[in-house]
Amino acid sequence: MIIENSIKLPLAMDEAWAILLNITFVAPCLPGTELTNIIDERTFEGAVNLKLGPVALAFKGKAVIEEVNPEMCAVRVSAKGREDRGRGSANADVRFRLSLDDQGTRVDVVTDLQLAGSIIQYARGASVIERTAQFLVDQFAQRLRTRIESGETPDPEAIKVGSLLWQGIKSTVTGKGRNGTDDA
Amino acid sequence: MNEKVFVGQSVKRLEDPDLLRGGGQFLDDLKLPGLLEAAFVRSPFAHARISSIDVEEATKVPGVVGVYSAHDLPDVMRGKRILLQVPNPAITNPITQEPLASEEVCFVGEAVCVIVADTRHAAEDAAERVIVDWDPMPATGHCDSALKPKAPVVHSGMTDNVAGRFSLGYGDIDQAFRNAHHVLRERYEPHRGTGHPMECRGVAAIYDAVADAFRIWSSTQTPHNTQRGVVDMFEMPEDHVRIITPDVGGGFGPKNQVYPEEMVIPALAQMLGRPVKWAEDRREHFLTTTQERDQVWDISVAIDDDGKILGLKGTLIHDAGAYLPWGTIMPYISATTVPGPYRLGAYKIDVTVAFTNMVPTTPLRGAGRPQAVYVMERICDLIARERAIDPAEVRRRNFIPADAMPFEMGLTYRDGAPVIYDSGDYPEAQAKALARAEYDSFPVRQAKALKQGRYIGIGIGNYVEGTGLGPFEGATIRILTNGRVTIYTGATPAGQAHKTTLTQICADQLGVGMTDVDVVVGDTGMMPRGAGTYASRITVNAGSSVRMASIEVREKLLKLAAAKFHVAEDDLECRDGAVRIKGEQGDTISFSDLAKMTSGMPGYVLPAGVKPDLEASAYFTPPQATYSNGSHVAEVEVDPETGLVTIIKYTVVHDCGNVINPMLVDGQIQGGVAHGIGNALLERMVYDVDANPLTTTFAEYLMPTAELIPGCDIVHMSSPTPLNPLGAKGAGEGGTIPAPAALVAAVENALKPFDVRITDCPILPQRIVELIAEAELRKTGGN
Amino acid sequence: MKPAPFKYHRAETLDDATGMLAELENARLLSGGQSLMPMMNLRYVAVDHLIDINPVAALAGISIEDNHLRIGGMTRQRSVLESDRIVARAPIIREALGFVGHVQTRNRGTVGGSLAHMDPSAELMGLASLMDAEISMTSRGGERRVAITDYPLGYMTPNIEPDEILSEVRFDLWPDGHGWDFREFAQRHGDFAIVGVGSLLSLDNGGRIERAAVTLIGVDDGPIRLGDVEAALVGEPPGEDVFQAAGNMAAKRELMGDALVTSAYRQKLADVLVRRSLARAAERVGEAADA
Amino acid sequence: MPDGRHTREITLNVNGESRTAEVEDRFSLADFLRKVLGLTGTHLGCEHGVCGACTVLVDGDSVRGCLMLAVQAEGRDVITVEGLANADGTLNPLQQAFMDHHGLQCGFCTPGILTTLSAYLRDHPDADEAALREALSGNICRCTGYETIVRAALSAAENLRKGQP
Repeated sequence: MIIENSIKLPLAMDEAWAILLNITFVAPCLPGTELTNIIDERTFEGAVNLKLGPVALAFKGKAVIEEVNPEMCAVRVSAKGREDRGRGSANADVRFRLSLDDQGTRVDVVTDLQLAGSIIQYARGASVIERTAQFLVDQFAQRLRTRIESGETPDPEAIKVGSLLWQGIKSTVTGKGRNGTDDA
Repeated sequence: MNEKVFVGQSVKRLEDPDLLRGGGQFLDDLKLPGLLEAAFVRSPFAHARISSIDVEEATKVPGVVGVYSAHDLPDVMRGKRILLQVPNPAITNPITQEPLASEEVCFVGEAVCVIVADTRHAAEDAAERVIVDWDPMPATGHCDSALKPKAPVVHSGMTDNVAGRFSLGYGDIDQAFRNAHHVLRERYEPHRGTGHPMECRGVAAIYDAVADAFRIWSSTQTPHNTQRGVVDMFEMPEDHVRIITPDVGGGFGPKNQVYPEEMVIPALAQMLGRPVKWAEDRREHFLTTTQERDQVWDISVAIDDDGKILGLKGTLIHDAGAYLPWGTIMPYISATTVPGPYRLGAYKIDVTVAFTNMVPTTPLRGAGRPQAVYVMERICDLIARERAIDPAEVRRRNFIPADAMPFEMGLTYRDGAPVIYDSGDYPEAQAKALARAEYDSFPVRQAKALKQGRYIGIGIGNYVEGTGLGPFEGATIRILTNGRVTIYTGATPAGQAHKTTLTQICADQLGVGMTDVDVVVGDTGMMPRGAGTYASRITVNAGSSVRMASIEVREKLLKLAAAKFHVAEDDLECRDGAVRIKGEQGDTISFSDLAKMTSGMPGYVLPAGVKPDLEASAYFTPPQATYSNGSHVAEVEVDPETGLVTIIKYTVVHDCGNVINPMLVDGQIQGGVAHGIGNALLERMVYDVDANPLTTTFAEYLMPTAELIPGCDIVHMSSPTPLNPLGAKGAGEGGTIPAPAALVAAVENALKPFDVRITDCPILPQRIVELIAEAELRKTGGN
Repeated sequence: MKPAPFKYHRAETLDDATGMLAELENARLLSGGQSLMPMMNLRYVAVDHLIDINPVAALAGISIEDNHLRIGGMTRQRSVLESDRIVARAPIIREALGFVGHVQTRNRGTVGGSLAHMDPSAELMGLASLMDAEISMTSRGGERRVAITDYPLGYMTPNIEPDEILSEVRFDLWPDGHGWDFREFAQRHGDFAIVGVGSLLSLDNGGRIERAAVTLIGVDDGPIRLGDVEAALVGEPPGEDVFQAAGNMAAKRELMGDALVTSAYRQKLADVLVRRSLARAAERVGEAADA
Repeated sequence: MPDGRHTREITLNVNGESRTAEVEDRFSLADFLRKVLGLTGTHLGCEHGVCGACTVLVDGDSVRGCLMLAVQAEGRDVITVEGLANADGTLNPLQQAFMDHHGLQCGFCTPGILTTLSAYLRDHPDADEAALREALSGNICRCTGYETIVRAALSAAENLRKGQP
């Protein structure tokens, strides 16, 4: 299942880039999500709790920042989760791509979600799962935006990855990157 | 003295009194002291590697005795797969399942771990807490895409998804197509359906450490197959593995497989030294019990102007599912069934059996024949439409005439013997069915209905079915010292009333009453050699064996009595459990005394040449299958606005040779047609593109219910077969086989005003509405 | 398919029930069990506490005053179906409840249970929408009324707080002599409706449609009241073309699709069923109630 | 099984006999009858409220034993297939009609159908074929194709109407 979404952030590219890589700031924007453990700068453990009507699902799993591609201003995160009561497994491949746009930075989010297990083996419920997944990603975008617009800024200390990777790409993002501001 | 008292009569069933009181003894009813119950952890992925299994939390659940994965099982099972049931040179990749998947799972539901606890509830609690780290891999969800170049491989390590290939046919196919006045081509797609007996599967086992022997109960149709599988897996002598079949709540085919649970549950009983039972639940049945019907046919037919079929050729892709427990028998049956009752000038079919990441497919009531008959009958209807000939007439012009019997088709049947139709009058069967269904006056009915805005249609389904397959089903008849007669047989009933039928045959030969006979079925300990119940073979095989063995026992009784009374055997008769000198006041000696005489009791002398015990065994071995046939006519009404199909009338003409119990045969036909109606209009197992099953409850997989199934109007024909002493043929699947063909034809005929073409099955309401919309688009010159 | 463990509590009175609901964590009410138990057996739903409100006599009962029908949450579907008082004033209810599951389902299934479960195909939700129902919740803190339009919040997610019990549903009754029809499309009797329609009609003395109510079930999270169709019907004489137009209008809405049924097919069914339902309702205007 | 699992002792009437036993809160009435009381005539075919094989009578109403908890049957009158036969052990008219009309084959669904029909025919003594088929739509049979079941039910109804024992 492919879910596409885009977020318009009132930020310059490099600011947006820093935020995106700050998992502790970004993760809670996904409804029902809680970051439980930071293993290293690329690997995080978390829990996602959500309800499909009377069915309460509690996923626990791991997310890994697989690729950080400064030239393309793209990040790929893979997440793998198991539902607490063994009712399902979720494997997601989430790609973020930043691009400049008139009000600031546009973040295109493409989520490839592969679900398995008893929760999806119910044809009547199929449309609900798709709608819920779409709803969650939409909510994520909306909450991220409101969180930023409310002036909250990520705590760089909270996560080392932001600083490490961010340094490396600072020049390309703010400079005349291929899709830099001059050809907006 | 073998005039028919019971054979041929609708004798009431011996099985009923117990079942009607709730006294049946089904697998899950078994009360074994100290019993533990098992539940399995099953793969949520259609294809994945097993990275790790963490059972720590699971072991802490109250009531749990143990949690086991593949490497915990006895060493003798390590790395072994279940014995392939039906080896065949056409199989390129004969892969079967492991008892528990060790490294890779290839369909959703494949078991990787088993939990044993004091209740099923506790075992399921623990199953939730087993954490398996899956590494999901791409999966293949349909047999058509499985053969495409870049299709994901079903089993890692294999280079493609081909499970087997073969071709078969007869006559000069190229010449047939050269001479053709017309060539028609169509693609047909029957979809997956399942058996769904009301009782799911189940296994229980006790291991006797002293004797190093298993007693295993299984809800199966073939205990001897299970025995062979267990013997091979545990490397034990056969007489140390006893499979006992309790009452079985329906089988319909899938219960004749050897399943992983039939390996794992005995292993657990051995490891724990306590009885263990696993009762499959309906969810597990949807995920793990074998299914059938998914095929893709691409067929061309060469005909002359009169619609005579000169030749028929094409390809068949058969969905094998993830493994091959039953080899490639089913596509073979499909391929050999296509010609059916018709004389095709030439026939050629190339078959590819494809693996998919779905539950394995094995024979399900009809075993590949419903699809073959669907294709052949659809081709007849295609000819009828293209050449504007009445569908019944197209069939009449192609029937094998009655005087051509026995008719050698030029193919080899699944048992290696040539396909030779032994007896049957196919044109007459159709003629009787059409008359009974008032086919000729139907156009008038149809026109009248159309005026009222109602769309009714009529469809024909003819079939020929190879039944009574060997190699044998033996029977041992023994008269015990209490005078009661006991039949021991490998037959394993699941509702067909074998005990009643076999008793009718035996009682007639020995002159006893129906309640004087006990029948022991489905127990490898009591009947060491057996094949089992499938392919409508029991009456032919076990029935003939019972008749032969009963005659042998009768002759022994007469010989003993003759020696005792110093009379000729011809002056004696068996009646009411005794041997009497014919005529009034003749001396009699009871079976019981004769049994004592030969049981080794002191005080008797055995006449010369008479072996001890009043017992005889017989193994009737049929030279080839015997061919039942029939003709179904369905009349339906279709609501073109919603797509709902209602059956107005269903007519069946059925020929299965001599009938032992007409009531039971009618029961098989009516029940078979209901199953066929399910396959035609209701039942579809749906998977998504990643091979995840989506219809896993009875809310979405629609089983036929009482208000949808009409009472069939059944007309009997009887073409006895010379191939067995009873002159009988099989009847268990005939009801199901042509039903989809007849019903789909009737739906298409009802929608004639819309010129709709139906090429898949089942045909569901949504699809009917789509087809009508497409047809109207075609008519108004749309794209 | 055995349910996950839970502790069973029996509530003898309404106060028992609301008390337990307030105190127990991850608790759920058990009434008829015809929708909840299958989901618990399939382990889709797991709770720590199950509060059985079957013994609460106060929650069961049918009463009719002026133009309201009140049914207690624990009232069995069968007794509603068989109630002659109800069929006299609202015959559509008997016709609709005939589609609810099977004999065994209706012997145990309750009105409150069905409404609280909120399956998209629930006939009782259709009736509640059609008859402008008001649903009462009771908690330890008191009572709260919710109009049916504010009741569905999402897929199987009603506007009920965790500590509330659906204690009663109140239907607005139509004047005697109104036309009614309830039908649904499914292949077998008792199946979940793929699409269901409820229609109520009354005519003025000129024979024109004076008032109309039309509701679809099975097409969205909750029932959909076709306000636009109703408005278009008012003032029109009952007739094939008027009902045809109503069907076409109903079919223009965005309806749910799932793995087996496309939204296009639901639209087609809505078109056909609305037309047929209105025609049948029109025929029944003025007929005796139990025709 | 003390180890923290919620159980309670219940007393109820089963086939006219008072029974008392301890059962886990979560056991269905069907599991209780089968596994605790050993009355295995009631069968489980789907456990999600469709097949009807688990149907028993509770205070005279036909009810799915898989969707009702055992503890909910406390103090009630439960009739299972084992309780249908006549006092002298002979088959009652409905059971006899099933034997006479070949109304069963494998017998797995039969207990649920007999209990459903027992209640239905009591409440609708002159039900016609269409009404009977609708009443049976909550009981799935894979073997018979329903025709013989309907014939048996109609014949039993007739006998009951004539007051035959």
